[in-house]
Amino acid sequence: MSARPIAMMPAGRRASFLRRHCPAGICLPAAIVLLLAAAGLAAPWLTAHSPLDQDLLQLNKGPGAGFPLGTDHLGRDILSRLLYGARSTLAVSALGTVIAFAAGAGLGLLALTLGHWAERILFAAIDLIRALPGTLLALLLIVGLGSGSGPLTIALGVSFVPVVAYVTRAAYHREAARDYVLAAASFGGNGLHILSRHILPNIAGTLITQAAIILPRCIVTESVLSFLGVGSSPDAPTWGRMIADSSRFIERAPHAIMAPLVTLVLLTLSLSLLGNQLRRRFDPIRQETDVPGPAADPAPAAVRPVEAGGC
Amino acid sequence: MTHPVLELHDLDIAIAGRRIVLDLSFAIDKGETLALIGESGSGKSMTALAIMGLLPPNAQLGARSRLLLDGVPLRPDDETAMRALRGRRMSMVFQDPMSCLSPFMTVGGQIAEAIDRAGAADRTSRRERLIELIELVELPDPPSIVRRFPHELSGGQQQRAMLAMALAAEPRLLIADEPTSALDATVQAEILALLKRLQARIGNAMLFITHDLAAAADLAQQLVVMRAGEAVEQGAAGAVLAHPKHDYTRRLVSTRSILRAAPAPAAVTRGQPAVEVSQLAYDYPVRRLFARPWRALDGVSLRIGAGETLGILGESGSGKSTLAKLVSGLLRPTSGEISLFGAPIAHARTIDRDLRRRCQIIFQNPYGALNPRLTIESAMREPLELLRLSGSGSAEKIERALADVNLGPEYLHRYPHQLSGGQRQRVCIARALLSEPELLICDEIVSALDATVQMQVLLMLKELQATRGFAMMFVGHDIEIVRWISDRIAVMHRGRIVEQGDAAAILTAPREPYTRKLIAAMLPPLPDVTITDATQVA
Amino acid sequence: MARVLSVLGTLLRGLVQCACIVMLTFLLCRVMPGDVVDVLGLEGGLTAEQQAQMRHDLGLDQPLAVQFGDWVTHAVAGDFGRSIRFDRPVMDMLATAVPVTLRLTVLSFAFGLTLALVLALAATARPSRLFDVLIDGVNIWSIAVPTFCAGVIAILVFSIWLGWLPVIGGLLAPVLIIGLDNAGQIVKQLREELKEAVTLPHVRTARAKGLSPWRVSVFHVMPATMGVVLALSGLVLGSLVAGSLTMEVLFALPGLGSLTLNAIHGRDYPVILAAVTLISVSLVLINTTMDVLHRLVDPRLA
Amino acid sequence: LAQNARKGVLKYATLGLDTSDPHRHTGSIAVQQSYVEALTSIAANGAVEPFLAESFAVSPDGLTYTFRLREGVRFHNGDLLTARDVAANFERVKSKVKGGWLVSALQQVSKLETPDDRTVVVTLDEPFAPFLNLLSELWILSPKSAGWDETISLPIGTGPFTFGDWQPKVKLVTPAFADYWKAGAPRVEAVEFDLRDGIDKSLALRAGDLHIVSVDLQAAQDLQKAGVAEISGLKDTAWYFAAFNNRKPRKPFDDIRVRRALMHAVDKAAVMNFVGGDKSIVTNQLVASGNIYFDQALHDADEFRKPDLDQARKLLAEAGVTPEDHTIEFVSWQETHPQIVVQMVRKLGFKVNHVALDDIGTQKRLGQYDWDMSVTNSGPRSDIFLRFVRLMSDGPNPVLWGGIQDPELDSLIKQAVREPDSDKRKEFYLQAFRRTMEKGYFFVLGHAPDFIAIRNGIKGYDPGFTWACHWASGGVAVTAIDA
Ligand SMILES: Nc1ncnc2c1ncn2[C@@H]1O[C@H](COP(=O)(O)OP(=O)(O)OP(=O)(O)O)[C@@H](O)[C@H]1O
Ligand SMILES: Nc1ncnc2c1ncn2[C@@H]1O[C@H](COP(=O)(O)OP(=O)(O)OP(=O)(O)O)[C@@H](O)[C@H]1O
Ligand SMILES: [Mg+2]
Ligand SMILES: [Mg+2]
Repeated sequence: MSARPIAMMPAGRRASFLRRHCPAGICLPAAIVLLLAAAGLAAPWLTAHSPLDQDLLQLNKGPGAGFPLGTDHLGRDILSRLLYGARSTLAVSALGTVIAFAAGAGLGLLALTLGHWAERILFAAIDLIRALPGTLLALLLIVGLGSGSGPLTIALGVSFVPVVAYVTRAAYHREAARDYVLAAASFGGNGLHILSRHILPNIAGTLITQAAIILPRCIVTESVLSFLGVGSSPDAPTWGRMIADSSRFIERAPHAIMAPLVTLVLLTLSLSLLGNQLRRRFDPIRQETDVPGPAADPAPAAVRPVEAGGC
Repeated sequence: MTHPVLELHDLDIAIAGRRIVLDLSFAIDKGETLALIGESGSGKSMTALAIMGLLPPNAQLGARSRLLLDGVPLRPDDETAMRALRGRRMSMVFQDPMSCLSPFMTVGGQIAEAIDRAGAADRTSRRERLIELIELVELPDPPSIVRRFPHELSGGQQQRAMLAMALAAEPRLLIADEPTSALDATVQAEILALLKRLQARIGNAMLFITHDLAAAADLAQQLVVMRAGEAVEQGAAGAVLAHPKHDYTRRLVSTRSILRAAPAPAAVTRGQPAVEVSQLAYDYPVRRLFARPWRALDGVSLRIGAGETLGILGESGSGKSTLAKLVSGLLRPTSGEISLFGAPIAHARTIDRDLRRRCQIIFQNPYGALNPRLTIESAMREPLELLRLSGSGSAEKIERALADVNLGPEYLHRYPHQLSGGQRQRVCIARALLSEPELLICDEIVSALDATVQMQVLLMLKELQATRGFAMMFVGHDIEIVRWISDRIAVMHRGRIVEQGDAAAILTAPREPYTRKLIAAMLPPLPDVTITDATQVA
Repeated sequence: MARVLSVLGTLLRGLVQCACIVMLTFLLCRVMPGDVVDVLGLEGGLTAEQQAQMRHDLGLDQPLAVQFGDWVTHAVAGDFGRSIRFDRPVMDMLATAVPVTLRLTVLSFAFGLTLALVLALAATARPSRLFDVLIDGVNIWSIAVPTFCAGVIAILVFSIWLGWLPVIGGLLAPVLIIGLDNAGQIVKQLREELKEAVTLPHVRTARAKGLSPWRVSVFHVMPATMGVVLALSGLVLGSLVAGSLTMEVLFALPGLGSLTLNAIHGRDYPVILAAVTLISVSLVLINTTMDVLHRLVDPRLA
Repeated sequence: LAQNARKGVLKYATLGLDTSDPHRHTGSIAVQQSYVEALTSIAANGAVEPFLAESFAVSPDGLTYTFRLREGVRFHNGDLLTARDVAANFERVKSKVKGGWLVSALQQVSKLETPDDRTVVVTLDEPFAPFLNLLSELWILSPKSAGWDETISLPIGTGPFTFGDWQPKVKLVTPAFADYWKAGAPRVEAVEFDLRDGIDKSLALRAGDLHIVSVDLQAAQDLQKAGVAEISGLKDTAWYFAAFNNRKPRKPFDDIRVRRALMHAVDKAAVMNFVGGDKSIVTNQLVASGNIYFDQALHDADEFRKPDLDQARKLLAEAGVTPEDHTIEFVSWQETHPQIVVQMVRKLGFKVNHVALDDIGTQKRLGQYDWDMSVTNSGPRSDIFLRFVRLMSDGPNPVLWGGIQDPELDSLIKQAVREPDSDKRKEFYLQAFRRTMEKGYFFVLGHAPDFIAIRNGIKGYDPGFTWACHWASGGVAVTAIDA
């Protein structure tokens, strides 16, 4: 159908090792994500300022000497807040994503493997969460559980559980209907074996793409919660908090909001590219072997490789 | 009337730089039928689409290619010009009626669209024409058919509706792209007969695409045999079939002939039967509240002796695969009993490993039966590990099994997508035979394969059965194939077994009306040709 | 008949869900620190005894189960009680808030869906780099840019610098912003879906009949994508039901979102519960409606 | 004249409105004055001025108050205001209302007499100095107001505007009252109070959607720079302070030396400058200079005027405290300036766990007394007593000050309250305040006015002493919109 598999590439073309194993589509976004994470870890060495130090004589100053990205409304160095912020922001959002996946994908897969009833019960529970819009749910949870990064992370994670669970379920059912799963079952493979050997590797691509979307959305949700007054602790240098706080000073100090916003957009873009690429990487074969499922299988010819026949 | 209706000169089609069709030339006269046959992927459909101007956007036509309709050049890449011809001068019937009819519109609506296109004057005349067309394609009860949606029609009725659409304009050229290959044998025969009658009435030229030699022989005056985009042989139908020159055509012809000579039935050993099934029923569970469960099987009883082959014959959706899954323990029946080698499994919570080893199943679709992420070796290793048969010798075992299905060790490290369909199906067979089962369940294992490849696989299977002596449950819908391979046959219809008995007896003297209809629909045999011996095919 | 029953079944399930949600919310309300008496005492007008007395009068010192039972009995009878904070019937407060959110929701949904459809259709009809970039841009925007940022910028530019729009209560800016956000959430999937839909066999059949391109797209391509469009619509509408919280706050729209937020901050339990009930019931209704619509559009599902 | 001169709708946004029953208010009071008035009001200089009472007299023993009602005052329903109406309001608050400042004041009233239609005589059990000031918040309503016996849902007052359409947390519209007693007032057709939280009032003012708004310093500066509004401030300042947990203090923050050390670390001038700019005042007292309760000598002796880290470290060493070993549980509202204090305290080496909560969250958390330090502030009040009462053991809502429980302090405040003589009273209050400083219960950082921005074109409005939008000598009744 669409792209031909690698096997069909003209034999003459030779790509360099790096090109072949790490094309720009993966390298560049991966480098950006890693760079941001590394910057967070290396923050103390990259900037002389503490993210908390205030210079009350230099409020909302634009970029200049001493403060490469300027200062915020409390005279704090934006660069160092951005760098130190990478730590907490990535940590909270990654943890939130992990929670969403642990509950949504982990529990989801467990229930799906256990069978019809477990699936029904779990998804009834998840539907409960789904019956409230995510932000509202997170808000209720944080106010209920108390503020702080713990409840924040939990609230972020929980509010994304339904999305992950539903994507996982769809992917699972798509995969579970395939004949190789049945074949494994006919050899006596138990649920765990089928899950780990056949289903998980085949839905990993879908899950990765999903994760690449949810991670930045955690960051954005955190900033929304900060904006609504229930985010992380007030001086914590998270990007979300920075965006929310400086949105009040957007006219005086546009740089203060642009810095975290641009970083966030960059991260999102990279993650989304990376997600797409990784999925494609993960699934060089999928395009070709993706048969619609046993019931509707009228045109296997369309998915058949050309070099059929002969031996 | 000097020009043929359709002329093709040096048709070249390339998609993404890959040549799909090469230098194809032919012409069809008024009232004449040309059959295009060839293996899957040989470019038959692309040729048809090129004529209609419906090639996919990334396809390119060769510079030298010339297509003429009634002597007037066609410009397939000019959408506006082509649109003017479609549905008026030429129309097309596609392979799979279910997916080619819009599920969102009533049948009447879709035919009416075509009538409008052909230029209907007013409401009443359009309505009259609609009824007329529906009667023309011999659909029952036109007023009710008009209001139905495609999914409310049977496959044959859907194909008739497609035909009605295509005939709305009484086109000069009718292209039929495998119009019957998705249909049951009974329906197939009716549709072919209908095409013949319609052509006699309207006098259209017809391009008939098929991979079924018998159908081509039945319908066409001219034959073009394609392979990998090239016409390997073309000429008058009778002549080509009687004296196939090209090796490929010969193989195609011989395949059919082999099937007609059924091998001697296997010696059925007395003793414990491999499978005994009684009063089996199965309901597919529902996902929605208040919906009634779907009864896919009802009151099925059968028995397969050791070393015996039971063929299961039935149309699509009759419950064949469900039965196969139940017998192999992949599903648990709603009621009834199944015993494998004397052990009841119908209500067992787990099936013990030894039983699993003794009974293996192979699936219809070779593309879905192998995990795309596992190499052939790891795919083959899986049953050994799961059935606790792996040991120091398992590598050799796997190699030997592959050799048994004529695949060399170089395939071990390939991924499924690097194999052809036939090769994959052979891997599946090898994998199933690794555990030396005493019962092999084959669920339409050759339906998805090319005619020539089909034969290779079938011959090989028969040979393996002869040496290993396993019993077999062979599910299929091709009567000739099932008859060829089976000792006994059970005919299924709507979840029930309507008739079962000795293979030869069932086909020569069917008792039930449904079975009789099935047999009657078989196409007349091809004219006798010199048959090369069976081994040459593989 | 079977169709009606199955719709009823979906609804019933949804209602059970709502009941559970409300119960959970009730519990969450009670673990929230502080109660309405604290709110009233905030400015320092209440001594400890006065507060205790007030709690007693409001029934806040009763066991949770009793309070919940009380609330449910009344709610079932359609009486959502009075706001403890403002001492007004909750129904009145909902009645003023709902139309605001409804207007915001309907308008921004319409805008978002239209934008997404237009973009996706255009990209399908004339595949070009520009449209792909546009679609990706909108998509990334909706993932990475919080709506309130866009809102603040819009206020600055359109209300302050250009003086075109009012800061308070104006609908245009929030509708555009939420709409764009929603479009971003669905446009990509829509595009993929359309891409696939134009290659569907029955679309090819329609073309083979020589139908005009618009007839093909409207009667053959569109219905095929309806399932996905409806599912996505349900998703987007669902997130809109609470009004876009931040937009309502930022643009001072007195809708359901602001009402809920204020009630949470003011620990106004009857209002929180009523709002959450309303929101979850509407979500269930939306989901059911989408389900029913899908069945109407696709005769195979009937 | 009055009819024709009324023009435009004044859009006003400072504080919110909690209840339609003016007697039941427990806190924010900035809206209800437009439709209900009291016997007295507080003038811009903080003095009590006659309002519905055209004059009043206090007996020398401070027990009997005689009010002479203004003539010709009409309720919004057209009834004339009579002494009986006033008495009924006193009765209602005394018997029906459970919370609020006035309740305890009115408990002291032993006798209410109405010798004639325009005279009300109130007799107290014992002297209660804040009485006249507090009466400025005892709104006089017609007993015919709907809900009089329970909760008044439609207040009928005597104010220049009538209670119109109210949407809680959204808006209140008060149309002008044609028969208002003061000639020529009101001068606008209606006042629309914007009651929404969270909106950016300064932007709305710039866009012309609001006329009079409360803003913070930064927004005030922006507005001034943009030249769209005049910035003014409430005449009574808000006071900012750092308090310690006094009810259940944790070690080592129960040690006065540690508390003082922490205060030495704080640069009060920097904090106050951030909050109030050049309008801020750095002092150590509950009131700002100019107020009669301000004590210059005490002010001059403020040892915390300048930060002194050396002194702080010395004190910590004396107390044997290594700051690095301790985490200060620090609670505040979601405001910015506490973050500044937190950062200054960190400089000593303490770790700080700063929790910034919404209003109620803070309230609740402070009430749990599981924290060490907090920075909050308290706004203008009609009487100094309302500042001191919060420091009393059984005072209302004492959590902001760490729940002080000090009988000695209580009795000093009580003596002040009972003292009719103003000089002596001042002395008692001063003693009480000194005691809080000695004990280190809390430390005042300074004062700053709450800023009010008045859009260009609004005439006749200057903020009063408290948040009230209307008082005898000023407010929305005399405000006009210039076309
Ligand atoms: N859209 C497409 N893009 C790229 N390659 C295509 C596309 N459609 C078909 N092909 C390739 O073109 C070749 C010819 O396909 P075509 O559909 O004409 O085969 P066919 O002879 O009709 O086979 P069948 O009997 O299975 O229908 C095949 O190799 C197929 O893989
Ligand atoms: N998972 C399922 N859930 C519900 N119904 C199903 C399911 N699988 C199959 N069916 C239905 O059960 C009936 C029997 O299906 P089955 O797959 O056994 O048919 P079959 O005879 O193998 O057909 P084919 O020749 O097309 O493979 C069909 O009507 C089918 O629609
Ligand atoms: Mg084809
Ligand atoms: Mg089947």
